[in-house]
Amino acid sequence: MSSLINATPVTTENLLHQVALLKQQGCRLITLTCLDTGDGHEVIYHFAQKYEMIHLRKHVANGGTLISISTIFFCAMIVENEIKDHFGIEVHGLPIDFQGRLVLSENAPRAPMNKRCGMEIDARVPEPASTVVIAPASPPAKEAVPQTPAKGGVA
Amino acid sequence: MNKLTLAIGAVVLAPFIGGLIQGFDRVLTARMQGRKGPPLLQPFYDILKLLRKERVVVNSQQILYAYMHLAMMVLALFMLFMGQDALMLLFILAFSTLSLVLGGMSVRSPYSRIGAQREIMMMVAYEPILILMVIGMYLVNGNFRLQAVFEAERPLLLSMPLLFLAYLTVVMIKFQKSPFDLATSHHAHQEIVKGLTLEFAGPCLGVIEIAHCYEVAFFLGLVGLFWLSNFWIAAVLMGGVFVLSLLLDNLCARLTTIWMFRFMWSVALGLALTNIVWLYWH
Amino acid sequence: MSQKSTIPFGPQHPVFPEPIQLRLVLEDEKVVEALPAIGYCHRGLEKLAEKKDFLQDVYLIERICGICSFMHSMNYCQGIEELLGLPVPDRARFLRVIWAEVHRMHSHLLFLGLLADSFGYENLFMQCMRCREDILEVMELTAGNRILLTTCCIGGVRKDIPADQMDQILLALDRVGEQLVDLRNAFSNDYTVKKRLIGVGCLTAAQAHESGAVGPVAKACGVALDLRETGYAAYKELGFKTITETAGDSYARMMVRLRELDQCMELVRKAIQLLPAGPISTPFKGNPTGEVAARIEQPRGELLFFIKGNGTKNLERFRARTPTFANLAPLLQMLPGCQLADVPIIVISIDPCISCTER
Amino acid sequence: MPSAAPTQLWLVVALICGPIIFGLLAWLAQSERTRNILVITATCLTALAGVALAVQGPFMLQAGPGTGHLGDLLEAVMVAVVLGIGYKQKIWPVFAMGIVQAGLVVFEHLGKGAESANPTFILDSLSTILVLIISIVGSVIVVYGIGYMHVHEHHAPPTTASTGRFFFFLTGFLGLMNGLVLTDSLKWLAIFWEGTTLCSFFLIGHDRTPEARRNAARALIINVFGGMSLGFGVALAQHEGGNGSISNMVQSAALLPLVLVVLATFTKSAQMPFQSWLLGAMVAPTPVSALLHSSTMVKAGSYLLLRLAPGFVGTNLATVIALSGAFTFAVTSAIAISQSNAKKVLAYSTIANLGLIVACAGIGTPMAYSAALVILVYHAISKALLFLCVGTIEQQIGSRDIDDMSGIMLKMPYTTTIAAVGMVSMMLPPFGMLVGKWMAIASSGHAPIVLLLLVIGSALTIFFWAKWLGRIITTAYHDHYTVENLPFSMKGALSLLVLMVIAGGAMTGVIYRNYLSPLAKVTMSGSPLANDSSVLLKSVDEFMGWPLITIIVVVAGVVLMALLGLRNSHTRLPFLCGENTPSGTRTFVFRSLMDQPVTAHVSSFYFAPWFGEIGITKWANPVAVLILLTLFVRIGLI
Amino acid sequence: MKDKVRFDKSPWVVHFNCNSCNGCDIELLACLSPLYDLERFGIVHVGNPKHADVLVVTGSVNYRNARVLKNVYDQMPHPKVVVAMGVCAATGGVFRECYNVLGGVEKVVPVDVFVPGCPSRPEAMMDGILQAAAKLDEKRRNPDVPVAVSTDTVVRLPAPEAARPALPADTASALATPMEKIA
Repeated sequence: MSSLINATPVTTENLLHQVALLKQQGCRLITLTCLDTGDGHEVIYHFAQKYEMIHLRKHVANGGTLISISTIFFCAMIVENEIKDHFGIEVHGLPIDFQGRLVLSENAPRAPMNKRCGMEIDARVPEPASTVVIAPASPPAKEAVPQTPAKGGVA
Repeated sequence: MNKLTLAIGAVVLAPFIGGLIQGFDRVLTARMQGRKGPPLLQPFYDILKLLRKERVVVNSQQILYAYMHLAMMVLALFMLFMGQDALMLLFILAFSTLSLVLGGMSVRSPYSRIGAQREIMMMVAYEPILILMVIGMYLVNGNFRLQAVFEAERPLLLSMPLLFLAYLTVVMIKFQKSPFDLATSHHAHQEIVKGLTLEFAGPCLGVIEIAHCYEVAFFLGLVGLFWLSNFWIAAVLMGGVFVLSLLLDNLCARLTTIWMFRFMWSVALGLALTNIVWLYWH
Repeated sequence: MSQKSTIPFGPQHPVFPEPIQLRLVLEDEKVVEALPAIGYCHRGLEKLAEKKDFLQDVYLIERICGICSFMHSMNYCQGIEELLGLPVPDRARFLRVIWAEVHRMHSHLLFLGLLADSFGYENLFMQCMRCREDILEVMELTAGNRILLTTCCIGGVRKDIPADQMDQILLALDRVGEQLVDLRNAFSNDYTVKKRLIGVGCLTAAQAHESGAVGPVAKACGVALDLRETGYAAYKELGFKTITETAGDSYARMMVRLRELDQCMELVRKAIQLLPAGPISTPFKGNPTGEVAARIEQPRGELLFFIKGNGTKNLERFRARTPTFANLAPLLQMLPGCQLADVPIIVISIDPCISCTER
Repeated sequence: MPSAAPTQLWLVVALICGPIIFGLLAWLAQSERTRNILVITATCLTALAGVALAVQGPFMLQAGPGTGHLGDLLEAVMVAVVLGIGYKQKIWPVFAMGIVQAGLVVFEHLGKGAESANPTFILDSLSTILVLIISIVGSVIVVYGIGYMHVHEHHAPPTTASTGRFFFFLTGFLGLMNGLVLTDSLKWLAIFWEGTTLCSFFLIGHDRTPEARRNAARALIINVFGGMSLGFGVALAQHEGGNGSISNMVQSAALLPLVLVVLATFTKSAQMPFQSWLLGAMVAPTPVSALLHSSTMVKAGSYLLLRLAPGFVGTNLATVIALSGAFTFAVTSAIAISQSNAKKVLAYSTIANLGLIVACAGIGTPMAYSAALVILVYHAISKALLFLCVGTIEQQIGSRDIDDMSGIMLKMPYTTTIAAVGMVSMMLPPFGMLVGKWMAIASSGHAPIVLLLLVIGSALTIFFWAKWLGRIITTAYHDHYTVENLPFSMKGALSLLVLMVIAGGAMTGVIYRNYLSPLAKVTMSGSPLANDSSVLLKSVDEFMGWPLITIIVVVAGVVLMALLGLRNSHTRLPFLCGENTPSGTRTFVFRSLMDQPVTAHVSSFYFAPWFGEIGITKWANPVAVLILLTLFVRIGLI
Repeated sequence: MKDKVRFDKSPWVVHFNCNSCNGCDIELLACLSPLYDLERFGIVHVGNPKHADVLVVTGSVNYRNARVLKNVYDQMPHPKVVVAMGVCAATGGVFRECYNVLGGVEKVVPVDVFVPGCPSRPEAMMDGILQAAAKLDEKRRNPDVPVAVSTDTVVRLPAPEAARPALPADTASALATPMEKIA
C-alpha cells in the first residue's frame, strides 16, 4: 500500500501548531524528507494515523532555517540533525545539536545531498596541506584477485 | 624427598594436563553444539603462537603482573602437593588472581578496568566458600595441613557433601563457564570485549593462558581431594565435575555479576555453612 | 559520592556486527546516560540512487542492507510501479510474499542467534545459526544466492519458482519447524534466559507510540502495527493477523519474533498453496513521474521509501526511512537505568541494522 | 620479674615525661626552626628511650612515695579539664559525665580515706611491643608532621603559635601512651586514658572549622563516656577488694568491673557502635589521623583488652567479645567498599582490623592471641605508612578522593610506590597482616558465627584494597615520570616506614617465632582450647620456615624477570573500540559524538545501594548495641 | 622446519565492519555456525585486536570509519595479516561512487588476501582466512614488513577521486546492469 503524496502546505508560523494538532489526533511521526528544489528546500513531514499517512510540506528558502519539531516529537531530533548534515539547513531548537556531524565526518563533503554540489560537482572540502597520505604499506600480494562478482546468481 | 619429587613433577606436568583438559573442553563443547571442533591440542597451538608473537603492552607494569600471576599459581600447585597449610594455599591463590586483577587495573583502558573489578567481585563471592571448605577439612581432620587430608582414611566427600556442592560453583567461576563467565568472557565477549585480559597481548597473554592451564589442573585437583583414598573414584569424580561444568556451560546464559553475588552468598554460602555447622555438632 | 564513568561502546565491539558507538555514562555498572554516535556506516546511497538510473537502482537499493535486502527492492519496485501505474501479475505478488517471508525467517533466526550470543548462550547461538542454514539453502535454491536474492524487478519478479523447488521449500520449512520447537523451548522456558530478558529494556505502549517505534519493538508493547495488515502484495489473500505481546521488555520482543517465525512458515505454506499460475512480470515503458511514499513491513518494522520521479530515467529524490532509524529513539529511552551487562541485550533486542539506518 | 634498675627508672621517666616536656617547650618556642629542633629532639629521645628500654628486658618498678598524691592531683586536674571543656564549649553530655566522674573521685576518696597507693610500672613482653610501636612509629609520624604542618599552615587558618600547640599535643600523646602501656596501676591507667582523650580532642579540633569542632566534640563525648566506664570499673574493682593493679584485676573472678573496662576499651578502639568518633577524626591534619589510627589512641583500647584477655578467657564474656569484634570486622569492611574518601577507607579498615584484634582476644586461644599480636604490630606500621601517603597525596593533588588518584603513579611515583607497598602489605603474603588474618580465621574454627563473619569480612577487605591499589598503580601509555618534591622530613618518614614494612614482611617468621608466639603461648596457656591450638601453631611455625621464604624468593624473582622482559616490548594504544584519538599524549581519549574527543574514564565500583554507609549503619549500630547489652546479660546483671 | 611455529594452526580473527551492507558480516557469522565451523581450523573469533592475528574487514572505507580501521590494525601485535572480505572491501563495490566512500580497505591498511563475492560465500571466506594465516609465518620472519605503524600519525585520507585506483572491472556498473531483460 503506497499512497501518492497529498501534502498540506504549512508555513513557519503554523508548523508547530499543525504538528501538535496531529499529535493530539494520535498520529505518530514517521520521518522527514528534505528535497533540494533549486530555489530552496522543501521538507515533507510524514505522519501516520495507524496505517493512514498524512503529509505536511514546508518550504525553506535558501539560507532560511527550519524550526525543530522535536519539542513535540522528540524522535524528530535525529532526522532533523541528518537533514542538517545532508543539506546544510540550519535547524533551530534542536535538543542535541550534532553541528552537522551526525553521519558526516570532519573531512567529508559538506551538504552533499544538495543538487548544486552533488556528485557531478565535487563538494568535498579541500584537503589541508598537512595531509599524510596513507599509502598501502607494501604492494599487497593478491592471493585472490578481486573479481567482478557474478551478481544476481541466476544466469 | 618423595613428596618433593611428586610436587616438582606435578608442577612440570600440570600445564600439559590443564591444556589437554581445555582441549577436551573445546572439542566436547563443539560436539555438544553440533560442530566438529578444533584439534585436541589446540590450546597448545594457541599458547605456542602467543609466545612467539610480538610483545605488545600498554604500559610496562603489565608484564610483571602476568608473570606474577603465573608464578603464584605454580607456587600454589607446588604447595598443594607439598601438603602445606590449606588456608595459606588459598591466600596464595588469591595473590595469583589479584595480580592478574592489578594487571587489568594498571591500564586505564575502560573494559579492562571493568573486567578487573568484576574479577574482584567474583573473588569476593567465592573466597568465603573456599575458606569454609578448608575449615571443613580442618573440622574433619583437626588440622589445616593438607598432609592430614592425604593421610586420612575416610573420604572427605562423605563428611562434607554440601561443601562439595558449594565448591562446584567455585569451579564454575574459576573455569570461566556460563553462567559465571563475567570477567574475562572467554567464549562470549559481548559485554566487556575481553575484560580483564583485554590489554594483554602476545607472550603476556600466553603466560596468562599457561596460568589458566595450571588453574584448571589445580581446581580439578582439589576435586580429587574429596576422595583421595581411591584413585579411580577420584578420577571419576574429577571427570564428572568436568563434564558437569561443560554441560552447565552449554545450558546456561551468562548471568550478571549481581546475580552471581547473590547466588554465591546465599545458596552456595548457605550450603557450605550448613555443612560446617553439621560438622561442628559432630 | 561516586564519580561517573564514561566509556565508548563500539564502533569496534564484538557485540555489534556493525559499527555504531554508544557513549555510555555509568555509575558502578548502571547506565545513566547513553548517546549514540553514528556515521561509521554512512555511504551516501540516497545520492547515488539519484545518479543511477531508476532500473539500476533496484540492485543498488537491495544493498541498503544485506539482511532484509529483498524487502528493500520489493518496496522500491512497489513504489515505482505505483508511480508508473503498473499492474503486477498475481503470481509475481505471491512469489514476492514467499521470498519476503523466507527472508523474514532468516532475519529473525539471525536475530535469535545474535540475542543468544548477546547473553553469552553460545550453544543456542549455534543452534539458531544451524536452523537458519536451512532457510539460506532455500534462498540459494530459488534465487541462486544465499543472501542477496535480487529477484525482484519493476513490474514483477525476475525469476519463477518451479514446482519441484516449491516442494523443497516445504521440506525445508518442515525441518525448520522441527528445530523451532526446541529453540522455542530454550528461549521461552530456560531459567537463565528468562533471568536475562524479562524486565530488561521495558517500553510502554505510550512511549512506543510517542517515540515512533515500529516493528517488533512496537508490537511487543501491544501496539498492533504491521503494514502487512494493509494487504500489499498478496497479504490480503493470505489473511494476515498482527502478532502482539504486552510486556514491552526484551523477552516480549523476542517472543514476538519467535511467534512471527511460525506465522511466516504458515504464510509461505499458504502462499505456495494458493499460488496462481500466469506471467511473473509486466513489461513497461516510460519513466516514473510524481511523488510516492511506499511502505512495507520489513523484519524490523515499517520501511518507508519516498520516491520522486521527474520523468527522466534518473530519480529526482530517493529517500529511505528504515525501521532501525525509527527504533533508535526508543532504544535511547530504554538504555538509561539498565546494567552494563544488559546493554548488549537491549541493543540487540531492537534488532539493529546500522547499515539500513545510515544508508 | 626483676625490680627496676636506676637506668630503667630514668628511661621510663624519659619515655613518659620527655615528650611532654619537649612538647611544652616546642609550644613556647618562638620560631619554627627552634620548634622543629625541639620536636626532633623529643622524637629522637622517645625512640631511643623506647629501644633502650626494650633491650633491657622486663622489670617491675614501684614508684617512690608521694607519687600517689601526684596521681590524686592529676586525676582531679583531668576531671576539671573535662568539666571546663564541657562547660566552655557547651558540650553538655561531657559536662554531665564530668560531674559524674567528679562525684566518683570524691566518693572514692571519702571511702578510702587519705592513703593513695603508689603506682607500679611493669615492662613485660606485651608492653615492650607497645612501647616500641609507640616510640618508633609514633615518632616517625611526628617527624613527618614537621614537613606536613609547614605546608598545612599555608592552607589553613592556624598560626605558628597554634602549630606549636599542635606539636605539644602530638608529642604529649606519645608520652601519655607510653605511660598507659607501662603502668600496672588502674588509677594511673585511668589518668593516662583520660589524658589521651583530651589530647585527641584538641588534635581533632585543631583546624577549628565548624566540622572539626563538631567531630572533636563527638570524639570527646564518646571517649569521656569510655573513661567514665573505666572509672566505674576501677572503682568497683577496688571496692571488691582488689589492690588496684591490672594484673590483680585479671586474676580476680569479678566480671562486672571487667565488663565495664572492656566497654571502655571498645570506645577507645572505636568498635561498633562507637566507631563514629574515629571517622570524624578524619578532619584533623593527617599526622593526627595517622597517630590516632596506627600507634596510639585506638591501640590503647586493644592493648588493654589484650592485657585483660586472660581474665575472661573461656567465659561467656569472651564469646560475646569475639562476636562483637567479628561483627565490627565484617560490617566495617563492607562499608569501606562504598567509600570514595581515601581517609575514610583507611578509617574503616582500621576499625575492621581492631575488630579483628578484639575478636581474637575474645576467642582467646594462644593461636588467636598471637594473631592479635601480629595484627597489632603490622597494622601499626602499615596503617601509619598509608595515612602518611594519603596525606602527602592529598597535599599534592588537592583531593583525597580515590577516583582522583588515577595516574598519580606518574605525578608522584615515589609516594605512590610506597603507598602501593603499604596496600600490598595489608592484604597479601608474605606480609604480617595476612598472616594475622590467616591465624585469626584458623583459630575461629570452633565458633561458626564468628568464623562466618571473619570469612566474609576478609573477602570484603580484598575488594576495597584491590580496587584502590589498582587505581593508584594505573599508569598511562607513555611513562613520563616526574619525581615529586617533598620536604625532607616527609620523605624521610615515608622511607623509614616503608623500610620497616618491607623488613617486617621479610622477617615475619623471625618476629613471630621469637617474640609474638612465645608471648601468646605463655599468656593464653589457661585457654580451654590451648591444646587444639598448639597443633595449629605448629602448622604456622612450619609455614614460617621454607614456604614463607619460597614466597619471598618467588616474588623477588618475578619482579626481576619482569624488569628484564621490558626491553623487547612495544607499546600500543589501549583498546577504545577503535576510536582512539591519534595523539600519543591523550591516550585515553576517544572520539565520540561529532568527532569530539571525550576522555574515557572508569571510576571504581562502590555499590552504594548495598554497602552504603548510612544504609548499613542504620541497622548495624542497633545490632552492635544489642551485642554489647548481652555482655551484661551474660554476667547476669540484667 | 622443526622449530617453525605453526601460526596457521591458530589464527585468531578480529572482524571489523566498515561500510558493509551486512551481507558479508552475516556470512562471516555463518562461518562460525555448525555447518561451516571455523573453529575446526583453530580459528577463533576474538573481539579484540590485541589478541588477533587476522583482521577481517568487510565493506568499504568511509571518512569516519577509516580512522577506526587504522586503529584496529595498529593495535594488533605483529605478525598480522588483513583479509578484505567481499567486493566492497576490495574496491568499494556498488558504493564506490558514493560521496562518503573512499574505496577499498587498501586505502588505509595493507591487504594480504582479497576474497571476492557480493557477499562472499562462507567457503571462500574460510579459504581466505586460511590463506592469510599461511602468510603469518612468512611475515614473522620477514623483517621488511613494518612492525608497527606509528600511532601518532594523523589519519587523513586523500581525496577519493584522486586516489581511486583504476579498477580492472567496474564493479558498480557491472552490478547495475539492467536485468529485467533476462526476466
